[in-house]
Amino acid sequence: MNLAIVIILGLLMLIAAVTALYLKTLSSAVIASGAVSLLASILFLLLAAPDVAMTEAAIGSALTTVVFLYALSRMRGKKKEEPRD
Amino acid sequence: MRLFKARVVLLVLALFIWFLLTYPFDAQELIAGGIAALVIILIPLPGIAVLGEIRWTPKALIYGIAYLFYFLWQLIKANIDVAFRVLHPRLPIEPGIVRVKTHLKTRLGRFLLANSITLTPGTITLETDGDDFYVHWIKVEGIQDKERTKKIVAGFERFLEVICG
Amino acid sequence: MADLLFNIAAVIMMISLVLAMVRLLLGPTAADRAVALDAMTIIALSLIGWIAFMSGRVIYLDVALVYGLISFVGVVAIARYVERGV
Amino acid sequence: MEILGGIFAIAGSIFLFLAALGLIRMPDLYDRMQAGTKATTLGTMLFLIGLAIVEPLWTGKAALLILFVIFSNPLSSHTLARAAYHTGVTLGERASCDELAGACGDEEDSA
Repeated sequence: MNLAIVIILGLLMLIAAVTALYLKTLSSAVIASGAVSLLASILFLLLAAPDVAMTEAAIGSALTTVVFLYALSRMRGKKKEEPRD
Repeated sequence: MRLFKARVVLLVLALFIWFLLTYPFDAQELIAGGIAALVIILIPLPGIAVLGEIRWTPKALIYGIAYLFYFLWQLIKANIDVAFRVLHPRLPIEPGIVRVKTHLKTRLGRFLLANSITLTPGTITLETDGDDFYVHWIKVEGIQDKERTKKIVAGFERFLEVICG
Repeated sequence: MADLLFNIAAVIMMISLVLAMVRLLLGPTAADRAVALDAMTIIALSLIGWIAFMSGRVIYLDVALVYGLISFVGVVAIARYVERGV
Repeated sequence: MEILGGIFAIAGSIFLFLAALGLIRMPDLYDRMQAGTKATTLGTMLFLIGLAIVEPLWTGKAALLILFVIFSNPLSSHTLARAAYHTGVTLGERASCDELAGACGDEEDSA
């Protein structure tokens, strides 16, 4: 039972990671990587490591997403300004 | 006065959350939580005045409890509705965005109303603009503006007017 | 008896996690993917509750609490980015 | 008592399943959001109530989780819907009226 769930979660995580690599739009890729960290967090919990799972949830799901999106918005701002020059 | 009221409400809220967080609690945990809550309400927090919009009268309390039960009933109805629409082979939906008017004036009342609309059968609050709420409705019924307003917001407004009018 | 019922519930939740994942893969726009991620988060909250029940440790529910708070911030950040940039 | 909790848990997981099915089946973004918000909220509530019935000492944390979900789930879906609308995600083919577009100055096409 537990083993089957671990295997399914691992497969889903792989699929999400590969999706994050191949998606064209960058914001979608960030969302897919958020899904990777969600599944990783559940996996850590199934492996009986609640502290690691909590850290993964906090850093992987919120901090990484916000930092990536902040960087993306900065890039987008630059691109908009360039044609004017 | 309003700020004082807001602080008292925040204190009750903080103590309630602490009580839930340490549910099988003992005396020293409760004392520590009480001290922490007292320190927290002394800090000048931005936007705290919203909480002061709750009324304190006994009537408001009774209406608050009634609102809770009405909300739960609407939530269950909404879910049966969603289940019916999802499982129906031909997806009986006809979505549209409609405008409804509210006459709640306070920010807290509008926040609660928007949240309640989102969790009731077939509607999601999309955008607010002054007194108007723009609501995505999964099956638009009722042509007249008044009819729609009655169907979507009137049930909650009846309670919310008393609680934080 | 309760164990069996909870295990059945966990299997159904795993199926729904897979379905939400399919929407995350297909979704034509970024907003669709964000909706799927939101739904996956809520399903994961329940799954964490099941793990806590099976291992019998209440500390696991704290992970669900942290996750519920944090992922809300993440989804709001995504929405703000989609609208006009953080 | 344990069986009652299990039944609550299964009912909750069925609602979660319906939400995921709605995510797949619904034709456009806003309808997906309808299924994804409502059904997941009640599903999580029912599952956690079942958990609290089976393990009475966990009631406090389960109640706190339910509160979080009730307050944060509609908010995040509201933010997402507004963002999607302003970036130009349109309603599906079945849509009948769009008064927000009318108010924005395009044209009044409500029935």
